[in-house]
Amino acid sequence: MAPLDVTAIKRDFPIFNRTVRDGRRLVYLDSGATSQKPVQVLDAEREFYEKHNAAVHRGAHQLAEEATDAFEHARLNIAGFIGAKADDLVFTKNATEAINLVAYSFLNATLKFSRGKDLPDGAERFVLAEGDEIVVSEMEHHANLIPWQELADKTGAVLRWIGLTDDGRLDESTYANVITNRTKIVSVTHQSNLLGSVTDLAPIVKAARAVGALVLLDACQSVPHMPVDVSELGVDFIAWSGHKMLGPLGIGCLWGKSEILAAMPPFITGGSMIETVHMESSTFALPPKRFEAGVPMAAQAVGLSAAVDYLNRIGMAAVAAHEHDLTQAVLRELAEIDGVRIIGPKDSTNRGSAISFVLDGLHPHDVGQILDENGVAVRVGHHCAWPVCRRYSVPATTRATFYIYNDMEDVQALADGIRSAKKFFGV
Amino acid sequence: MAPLDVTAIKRDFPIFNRTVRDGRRLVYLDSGATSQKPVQVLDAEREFYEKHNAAVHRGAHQLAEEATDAFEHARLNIAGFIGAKADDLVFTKNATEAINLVAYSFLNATLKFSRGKDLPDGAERFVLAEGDEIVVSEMEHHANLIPWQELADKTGAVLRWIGLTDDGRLDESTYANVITNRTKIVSVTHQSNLLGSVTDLAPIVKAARAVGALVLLDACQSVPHMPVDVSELGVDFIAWSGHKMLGPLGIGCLWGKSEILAAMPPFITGGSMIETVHMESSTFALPPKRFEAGVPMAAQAVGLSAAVDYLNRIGMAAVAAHEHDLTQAVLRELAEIDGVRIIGPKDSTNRGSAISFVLDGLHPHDVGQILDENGVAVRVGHHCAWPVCRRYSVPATTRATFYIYNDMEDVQALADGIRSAKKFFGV
Amino acid sequence: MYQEIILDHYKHPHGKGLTEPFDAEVHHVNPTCGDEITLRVKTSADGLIAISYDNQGCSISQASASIMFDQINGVTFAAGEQAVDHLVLMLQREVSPDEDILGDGIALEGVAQYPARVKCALLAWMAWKDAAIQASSKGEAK
Amino acid sequence: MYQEIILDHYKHPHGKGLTEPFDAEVHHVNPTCGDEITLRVKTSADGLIAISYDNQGCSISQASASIMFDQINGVTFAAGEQAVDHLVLMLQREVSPDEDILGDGIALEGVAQYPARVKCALLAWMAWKDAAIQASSKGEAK
Ligand SMILES: Cc1ncc(COP(=O)(O)O)c(C=O)c1O
Ligand SMILES: Cc1ncc(COP(=O)(O)O)c(C=O)c1O
Repeated sequence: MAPLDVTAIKRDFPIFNRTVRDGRRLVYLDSGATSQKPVQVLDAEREFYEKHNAAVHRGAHQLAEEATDAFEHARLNIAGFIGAKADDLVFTKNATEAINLVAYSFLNATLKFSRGKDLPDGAERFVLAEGDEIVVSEMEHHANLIPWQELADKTGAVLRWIGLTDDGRLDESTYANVITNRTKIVSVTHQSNLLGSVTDLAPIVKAARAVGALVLLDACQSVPHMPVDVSELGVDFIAWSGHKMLGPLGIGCLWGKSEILAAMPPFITGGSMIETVHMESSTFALPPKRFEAGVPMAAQAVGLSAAVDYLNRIGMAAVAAHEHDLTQAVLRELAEIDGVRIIGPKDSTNRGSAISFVLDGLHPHDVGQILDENGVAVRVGHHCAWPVCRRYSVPATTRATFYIYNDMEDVQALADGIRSAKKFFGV
Repeated sequence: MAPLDVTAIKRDFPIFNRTVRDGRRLVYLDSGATSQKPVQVLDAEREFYEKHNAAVHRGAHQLAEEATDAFEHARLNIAGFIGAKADDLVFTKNATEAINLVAYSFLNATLKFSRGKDLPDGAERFVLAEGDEIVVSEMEHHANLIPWQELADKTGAVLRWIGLTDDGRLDESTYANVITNRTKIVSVTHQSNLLGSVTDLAPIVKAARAVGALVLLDACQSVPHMPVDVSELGVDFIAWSGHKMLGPLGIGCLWGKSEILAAMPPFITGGSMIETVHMESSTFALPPKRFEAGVPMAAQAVGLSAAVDYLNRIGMAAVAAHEHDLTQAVLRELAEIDGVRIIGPKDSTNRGSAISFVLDGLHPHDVGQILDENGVAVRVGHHCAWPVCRRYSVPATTRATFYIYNDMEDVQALADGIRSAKKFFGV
Repeated sequence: MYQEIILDHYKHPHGKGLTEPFDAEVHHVNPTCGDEITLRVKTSADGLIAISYDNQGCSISQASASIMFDQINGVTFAAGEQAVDHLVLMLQREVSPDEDILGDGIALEGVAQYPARVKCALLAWMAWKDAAIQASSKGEAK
Repeated sequence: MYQEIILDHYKHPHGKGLTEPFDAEVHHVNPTCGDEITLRVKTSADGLIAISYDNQGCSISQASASIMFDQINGVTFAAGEQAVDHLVLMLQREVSPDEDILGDGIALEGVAQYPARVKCALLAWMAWKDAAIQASSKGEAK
């Protein structure tokens, strides 16, 4: 595989034409929060607005037809990127909504069932009884934790979680204990946004299947960074965001198996997700429309589709290989700095490029500040994964995350910045 | 008030540089579905991505600060547009989500209350008992009907509705009957997207207040078209979409009174809406953040803020006056065509520019098609307000809607198009 | 799109009006525009399927129902299904129209250019397929 | 932002460590970064409020707590509130720093340029205000 031509890639990203903090080169190491956008994505979105803008699935005029075509072509293309069929891909505003959609399917099925209301065929899988169990892990992003806490609070189901090993991985030895006959869904991350560890899916899928539980994978940090093919994962749902993979803000994706999506009652309701509507009651469209109430974010879908084209041109295997090289380099560089402690796996096997660390005697806020003054943009805090900080007894971490526009110079800038923070604070 | 300079305005909208159906001038009469976007809005969004893109409220680096500033400035500006404080404005993906947010507040408060879980102070107003009542009207868009049907289905509350008069208005004589001591919320449209009628708010607000019910106003068709000041409306919530007021797709707004928003449990949960998070349970931020889980659509907020600037420069009173002139002209023109029947008020008092009609002996689909072939983009169908079609015994309507870039020539094009449809089909 | 032959079927639809007895009845709706059709089928001992229907809607959906009646009233399930499948492919521009199979239905080819109208053209035919399948599964159940 | 005087307070914080007895205790957290402070107040008969606290967090939040202790430990509610309000306005760049009111706190002025850090600088002071109000309402209740 040819290495990425980062210089050429960078030229596609207008933001690298600017400097930060009095003329410093922008070293953007916060793609785990959101990625930068290439001109191809910005152009695609703009062209939609300038040439084809209309409310999709609503009009019979030429613009509405073109807009609908563009939107549905985007769906097909994005679905293809993860090896899926267009009809199994639901657009949401972000990954958070996508995960909530599944959590609320359980809530809504449970409530409608208890009142004898109409439910789609197969919805029994989403009906919770008091004491049924929901399983997450201790390394989840808040987006894959709080919706399940809330679901448990509202239904009497019980939230259980898989613990973590000291080196930042799911503790497989606890699966048998945590995943039981009462488990209705197992929802875990594909790659931790704080630790960088990549989940070994086979054992957890096997444990969930053995008890008939559904499996949701939070793919926010995997789909942008490695080849992902849903036909090989063995899970029922994956959720991710467009903005972390070169796409626009304001669009997320939920993929689900056809028959599982078909069994779910709607979440957000309104226009375009209906079959017939009477004042007394309504019936609903098939997926994916059932889950896309209101005028959708068509321009963003078109932008995300252009992002997919961009990534496909590079090739996701090449993206992963590039990040792997950077990860190795960062781990090596940081190991050489006294007082740096990596929170997460210390070697690069089964590991993505999210690298969190603490510096003895210095708070992450202060590390981040000095890095920022050197033009190095990292994130500090709990990274929306507070329980992980607790697990490793740190109040917060400094996190650097890498993407296709980062190179070895950026790795060096990070290491230099950490050294100057140490020097500045005398630690 | 000076009349709008439509020629100058049109130059700001790139889409009018294109033609449709073999070189015809684009006569866009579908702004009720979604408006076109001026270059100022597209530029603002693009500048955000090219210069300041980062995940807001998440980083301590310069880009994150700039992005957060831009996002929160947009909130302030958009809130100002409706006479509100920034903290009382919640961003959603569209108006549909905004209305669902309120409906789900009732559901979540009711469920948590019944299980003795923590709720914000004042949440009692959102707790429904079996037999409590929800009031909508027969002219609601599906977005303001189905969420309430669903809420009723899941809680045992009862959905009731205000009927319509033959000339397309809320039937005020039924308020006393429909709004009762059991009514917990009255949710009605400010302007019907199908009939064009504008709601006379005072009587309905008075009836709701008398029984202590909350009032939600679906302002999708009012905020883009007339001056709206929440401090004068007397309602508790308004919901609307950005994309119908020159703004980008993918952003909607919910305004609520401070103390009422504060009393609502969260809807979509995840990152950024929390205060503290433990595996066992979490606590939540104050509004508006409590309702904005996940990375928000910051670029779209910035775009919508630019749309607000654009409309402010014209002045909303001038926008309303312009549309009023067009409405009068359309009603006059259509009255002259044999076989045209207006569905909605036939005169222009208390009426917006959404004009629906049927043509004797011809299905709206066919009318719309001939109009489209003449370059006139209208919408045909039930316009996500199917019960209104039933109420007036039509299977569907043809609807023309107008905005700041439309002029008398467009009105003429509509009338000419209808005449040619009649001629073509020989009716 | 609006060829003479389509306007003729629209103005003078063939076979409109429900009849009894029937083995299955379906009601199909196009949710975006409210076009509706009620369609009944009655299968004879030798497997030929008689159709009756009533509908409301636009010129395309009404003309298409009338054409359907001409083409597949009283044929076997296999023959009817072949016609439906061919129509679908034609409207997806995946085959060129075959007059032997579709009769006047080849005039619907122009509809393919207007994606929003494709559903109108398919409504009656999809209703037929649904009803025919229901009737045959009932037949089996007996 | 990191002036010498701030780094001094950070490295050698004044008044850190909780003491007893106390009238009110509060625990404040900065949810984005996990900075925490526990703060206690004890009001004397003549209305002077003694402070003790323990905290963890970044240099700014720790230095700011130490400065707060210097400035408003043992003053009246009115005097303490004046200082808090002045700090808030200074960090919003709405007043220029007044050394009489803030003491070393004027060195925090640079924080105003870093919106994400403003909360760090305010944490201890807001905790004090919260605790002082709780203590005084308890006093009234008695
Ligand atoms: C009156 C009214 N309410 C609600 C909506 C729903 O808005 P959106 O689809 O942007 O959520 C619309 C427009 O589609 C509308 O016109
Ligand atoms: C692992 C993981 N899950 C969920 C999310 C939430 O994504 P979003 O904020 O786009 O909804 C993120 C990123 O913020 C993430 O990294």
